[in-house]
Amino acid sequence: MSEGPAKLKKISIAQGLHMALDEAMAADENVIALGEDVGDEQGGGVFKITAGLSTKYGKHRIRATPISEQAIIGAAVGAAIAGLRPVAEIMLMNFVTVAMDQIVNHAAKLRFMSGGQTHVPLVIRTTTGVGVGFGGQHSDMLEAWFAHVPGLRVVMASNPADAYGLLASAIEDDDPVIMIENILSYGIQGPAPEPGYRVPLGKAAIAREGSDVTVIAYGKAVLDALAVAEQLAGEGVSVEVVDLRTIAPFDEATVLASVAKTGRAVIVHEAVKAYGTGAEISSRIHEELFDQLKAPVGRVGGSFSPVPFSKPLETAWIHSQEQVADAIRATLQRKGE
Amino acid sequence: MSEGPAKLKKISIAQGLHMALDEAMAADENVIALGEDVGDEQGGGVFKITAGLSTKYGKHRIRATPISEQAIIGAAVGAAIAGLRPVAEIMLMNFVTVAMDQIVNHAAKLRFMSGGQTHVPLVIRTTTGVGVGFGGQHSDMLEAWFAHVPGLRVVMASNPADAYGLLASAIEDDDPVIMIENILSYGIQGPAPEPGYRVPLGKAAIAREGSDVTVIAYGKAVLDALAVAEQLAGEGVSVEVVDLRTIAPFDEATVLASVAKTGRAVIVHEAVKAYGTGAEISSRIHEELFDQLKAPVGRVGGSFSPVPFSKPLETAWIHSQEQVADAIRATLQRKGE
Amino acid sequence: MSDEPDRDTLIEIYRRTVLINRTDERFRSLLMGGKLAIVYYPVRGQEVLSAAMMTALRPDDYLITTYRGVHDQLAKGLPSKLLWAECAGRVTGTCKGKGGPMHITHPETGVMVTTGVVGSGLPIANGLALASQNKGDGRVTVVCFGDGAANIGAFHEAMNMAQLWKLPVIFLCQNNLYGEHTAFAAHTATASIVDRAQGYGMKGVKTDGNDPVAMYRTARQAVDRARAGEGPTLIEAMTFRMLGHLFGADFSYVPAELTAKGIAEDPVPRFRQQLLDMQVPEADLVAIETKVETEIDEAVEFALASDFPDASEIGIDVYGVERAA
Amino acid sequence: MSDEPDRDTLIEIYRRTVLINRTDERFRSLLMGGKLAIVYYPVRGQEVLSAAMMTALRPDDYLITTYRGVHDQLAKGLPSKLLWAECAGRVTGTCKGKGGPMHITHPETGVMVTTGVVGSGLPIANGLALASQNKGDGRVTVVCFGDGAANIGAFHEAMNMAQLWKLPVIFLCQNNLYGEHTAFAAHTATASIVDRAQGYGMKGVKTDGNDPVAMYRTARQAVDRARAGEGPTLIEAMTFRMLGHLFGADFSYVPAELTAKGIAEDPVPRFRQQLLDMQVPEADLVAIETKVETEIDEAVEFALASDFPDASEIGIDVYGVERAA
Ligand SMILES: Cc1ncc(C[n+]2csc(CCOP(=O)(O)OP(=O)(O)O)c2C)c(N)n1
Ligand SMILES: Cc1ncc(C[n+]2csc(CCOP(=O)(O)OP(=O)(O)O)c2C)c(N)n1
Ligand SMILES: [Mg+2]
Ligand SMILES: [Mg+2]
Repeated sequence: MSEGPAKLKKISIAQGLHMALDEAMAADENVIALGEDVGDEQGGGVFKITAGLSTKYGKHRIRATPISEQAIIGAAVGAAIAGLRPVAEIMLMNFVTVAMDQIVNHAAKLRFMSGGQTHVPLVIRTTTGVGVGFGGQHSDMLEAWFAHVPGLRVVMASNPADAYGLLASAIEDDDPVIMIENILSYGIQGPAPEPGYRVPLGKAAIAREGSDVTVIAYGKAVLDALAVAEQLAGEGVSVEVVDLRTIAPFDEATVLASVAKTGRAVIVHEAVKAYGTGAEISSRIHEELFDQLKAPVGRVGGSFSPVPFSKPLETAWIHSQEQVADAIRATLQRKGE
Repeated sequence: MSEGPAKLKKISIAQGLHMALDEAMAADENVIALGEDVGDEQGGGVFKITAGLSTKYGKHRIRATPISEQAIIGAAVGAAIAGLRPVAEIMLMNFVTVAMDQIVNHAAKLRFMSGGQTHVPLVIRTTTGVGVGFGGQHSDMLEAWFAHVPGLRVVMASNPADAYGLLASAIEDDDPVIMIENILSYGIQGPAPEPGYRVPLGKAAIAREGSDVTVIAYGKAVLDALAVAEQLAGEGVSVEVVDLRTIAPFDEATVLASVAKTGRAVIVHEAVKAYGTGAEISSRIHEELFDQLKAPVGRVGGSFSPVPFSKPLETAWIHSQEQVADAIRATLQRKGE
Repeated sequence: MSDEPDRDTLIEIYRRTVLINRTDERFRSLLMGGKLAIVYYPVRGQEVLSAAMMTALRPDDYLITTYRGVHDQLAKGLPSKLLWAECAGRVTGTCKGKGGPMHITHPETGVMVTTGVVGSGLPIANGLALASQNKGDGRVTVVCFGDGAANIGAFHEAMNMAQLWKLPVIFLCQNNLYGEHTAFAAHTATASIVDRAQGYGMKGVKTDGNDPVAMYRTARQAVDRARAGEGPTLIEAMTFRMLGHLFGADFSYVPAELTAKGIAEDPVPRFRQQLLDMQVPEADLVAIETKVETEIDEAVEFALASDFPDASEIGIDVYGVERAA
Repeated sequence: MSDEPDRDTLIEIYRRTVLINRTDERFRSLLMGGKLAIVYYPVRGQEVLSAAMMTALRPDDYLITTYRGVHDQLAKGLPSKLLWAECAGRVTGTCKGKGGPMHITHPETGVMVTTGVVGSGLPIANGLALASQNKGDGRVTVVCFGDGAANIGAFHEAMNMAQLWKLPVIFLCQNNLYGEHTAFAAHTATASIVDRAQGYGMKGVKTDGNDPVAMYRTARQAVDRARAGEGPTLIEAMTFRMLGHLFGADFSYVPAELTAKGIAEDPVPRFRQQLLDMQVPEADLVAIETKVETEIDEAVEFALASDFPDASEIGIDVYGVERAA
């Protein structure tokens, strides 16, 4: 990470999320959290992100809900309009499918449809990820849907400091933000952020500088990109890694500047490749840098099928670091002009 | 249209849809239809597509439902697994937001998750469109969401014969198909299809042949493309128009062949441009034809905001034929190699 | 205070009833005359229940309603000028013309959300009430919806959550016997929507929404309960949608006898007669009616004379701050 | 036929109870021993209600269940080998290993859908029942779900539609007192899920799911009603989830006295004693228990000896015919 602190103390992504929520609730009594099992009477949440908070701030601010995602998001939207700053949790991302109306028709549109009279300072936290062995209905990455909806922002962190800084910024933001987490990333360790560290929404980070090719990624895929960059450095290839952090609307300035420099780009995400966020990023790069590009922008993403259960299939479904390396090499094989 | 009949008799898109449904129900007693107000006791549906059918085939086959979209799609999924061929209607496309779980987690995935033991021969008809004056919650084009979901097919017709032929093919298909209609297109007149005419799923049509640039569109946007093609012909520009008909998975062979020939492409759709289906099509073209392209692929789509109510704003929100013409000219201004 | 509306309260309810009734009438005449071209959902026949409900509220209480919401919005106090300008898509409207009739919003008078999606207002109402509960601001939230909306999932989830958290919210089901073109018995498997209240441990009351006294009493009691922290109430206010689902829409599917009965029991003239029977001088009623007509005349004139929003408004209010990139 | 289970029926219910009980036990021991590494949702404590319900069905009747569905699937007759192979992700499993424990499907034994999404099975069950109604095939559909699922929108929409159309479907709510980590009273605003039946004009029955006789009687009556075309039934079968939400999960949030009570009332030994009291020779029961253990031994061996699916399976079963392009 180019930004962020470099303290010696390390924390996990899960701890970073907990810290951000805890500090936000301490700083502003309008910050509340709601979701299934989030209270301490329920063991502090399935992934323990909210553990201890209902005891510390009260059950009126940490509200364990029934299994009613429409009511969860709807209540969060209403509370936000009335001046609270709700952090709503959808236990797993596939369950947003029962709450899309509240997110898309309401949270995203109320500011516009009211001509700016109301707005929805809402954060929706949700988690997912391929590799847990959950199978077809608990593993999807659906960020592309939200990216397509004006009025929403979508963020995803690749390290603990960013998890802390992104969630804090999302809670302070006056518009709805979808924060996607990855079950397999909760344990990832990294430097603890300085208190007050913020990751500005809409700003990408250069996770590694390079000159030959730009790899654009977010979330867990950033770690793959960094690993491959390290490996290819050995082959004499200099890879620049852009960590989007805000998936949408994405930081075009940073992405285009990097690709203008390298002339080559590969986008990596865990979501199904077809019609994924990589398509928009690829299109924008081609549209803006057509003459500078030495090769077509490459895309690496999930297979075109539901996520399979059987371990070998699940492993084959998601991108491998080899695939990322191959996509990079493919762009380098092009002569360019 | 290159394919399809050329009879003198003309019908509307609404009539084409009605004909296809009527004939399918006559031919196969397993075909049923369900949705809000679809019965004759309810006046035969808000847009009258099902008018007369409950009287003709019985209320057990044309089921007027409560306002319960999850139950509508869920019942259709279950009936499909058990051997029926349901045609479910979601009155307006924005209301799919309450039924996404049934469509995405179930209809799209059951064949795969059951290892092929069950499958879901389901058609979901829905309508929408910018220009009716419905405002932010009744006008959205959300096809990009479904295109991103393996297991689903998405189709949209630009003329009555295709409306008939696509719906008939969708009903006969063994997998879930989302058929998007446009309120403003129901009245569009065109040649009546021969009985039995079918539009194969996954096959695009060359709506107009040309040599300088390819315009890829679907639904109402095809008419804009054809009008602009006619206009530019006057300026000596030869525009080829590809009518996708199946939006996803789209007919890459036809699209790539056309662009390989013209070297230039513009994609037009009514949906919000950002992260829309045009991004995937554009990316695929760049990936496959990078060296042959004389200019970056252009995209024309809806503005990045909810659909506004006020007439002048609504009109400005959606693409104009001028914008399409300008996008085409922009690709022509490029020197290319 | 008493649950029974006193004479002044009834007169105030009548004023709101007339305002709704004449506004609805005016919308339809402008649409008929081609002076306005919008999708309009008539409220004819549902005037009294709204007027009585909102009269039982404080001005700062919250309201959430639907596409069929002109009666609720006006009864809550939303200024006619702003309503008309919004419906005409003018920049002087509540939402700068960007929302339109289906999304009328005016926080100053407590009109927080108008939704076009059936049932979606209920969960949002819980959120407004939750905010009031946490802040202790004593506000009550009323959410209006129809009989058809009681069959959608959001209704169910919202009812259970509201009771679980004892939220200060009132669920006002305006049962006008139809959901779009579908008759009540064809969409609901039970005789009354209130039959569902006990499944949530919630207080449910079925009342004649066309009777201003009964409706006010029911509303008053629900408001007092909510304000006292005793939790939500489901009110099923019986009424009749005297016109088509939307202006110009098919009405053939409604049995003639039902329409005839609806016209015979038209709540507006009935209410007027009731006041005359109470010895309210007709002159007072005429004065109210004249004042309302003037208010509407001015509002329509203001609206139609106003400018349309500039196209640049498309890029405004999407986010609070300009989006990155 | 009579609603009371005769001796042979009770013995058959016991056989299925033991099969479920030992299978659950075996899953946990293999997970504990690291021989299997999957997400597993224990059914310990809920054996009897499933065994009794499914014994009241015809083999060709339909079942829809959830992630916590091993008891329902086995009781419905799904072969142990196929279940184990699927849960181990092997190509010999019901779904070639592509679905896994959360998506067990086996139409041959009527196991039509296993869903991982809370509440989503209910609307789909209506569709199966609708197909039976239109075809007149006399099948009955049973859909299993939990107490927590009764608070999600899909439950509400499905209940109303099922009663409206008098569908041959049985809604079996397995009330095990917890939804994941949340206790019943913390997620539901009423004392019983059956309180909701009347809101749909539906027959609702609350029964002790851990009592084989009571459960069978309730199931039998619901099945007969459905088969006779008299419509759906909501059954609330009371039970207790004796273990964590999933294998290895936190259980600390469950009060000790509740756990103690659950163990004291463990339905499986109780049922065994009941049969002995009926003078069923213990040897018969031991024979059943031994046969079950052998069946499981063979199934586990078969599963673990089977191959994993080939990676090419990712591209198969996405569509029935290869997708265009
Ligand atoms: C989720 C959803 N489904 C369908 C519609 C289309 N629709 C608009 S109004 C309406 C009827 C609503 O009936 P009811 O709830 O009784 O309210 P009323 O119109 O009678 O006031 C329907 C089906 C919608 N707006 N939202
Ligand atoms: C729509 C949805 N929300 C949340 C979840 C996560 N989840 C899985 S099981 C469960 C608890 C369900 O409780 P209950 O319905 O009582 O069934 P039980 O697990 O007790 O058998 C939850 C919340 C889910 N699978 N689907
Ligand atoms: Mg109604
Ligand atoms: Mg439970």
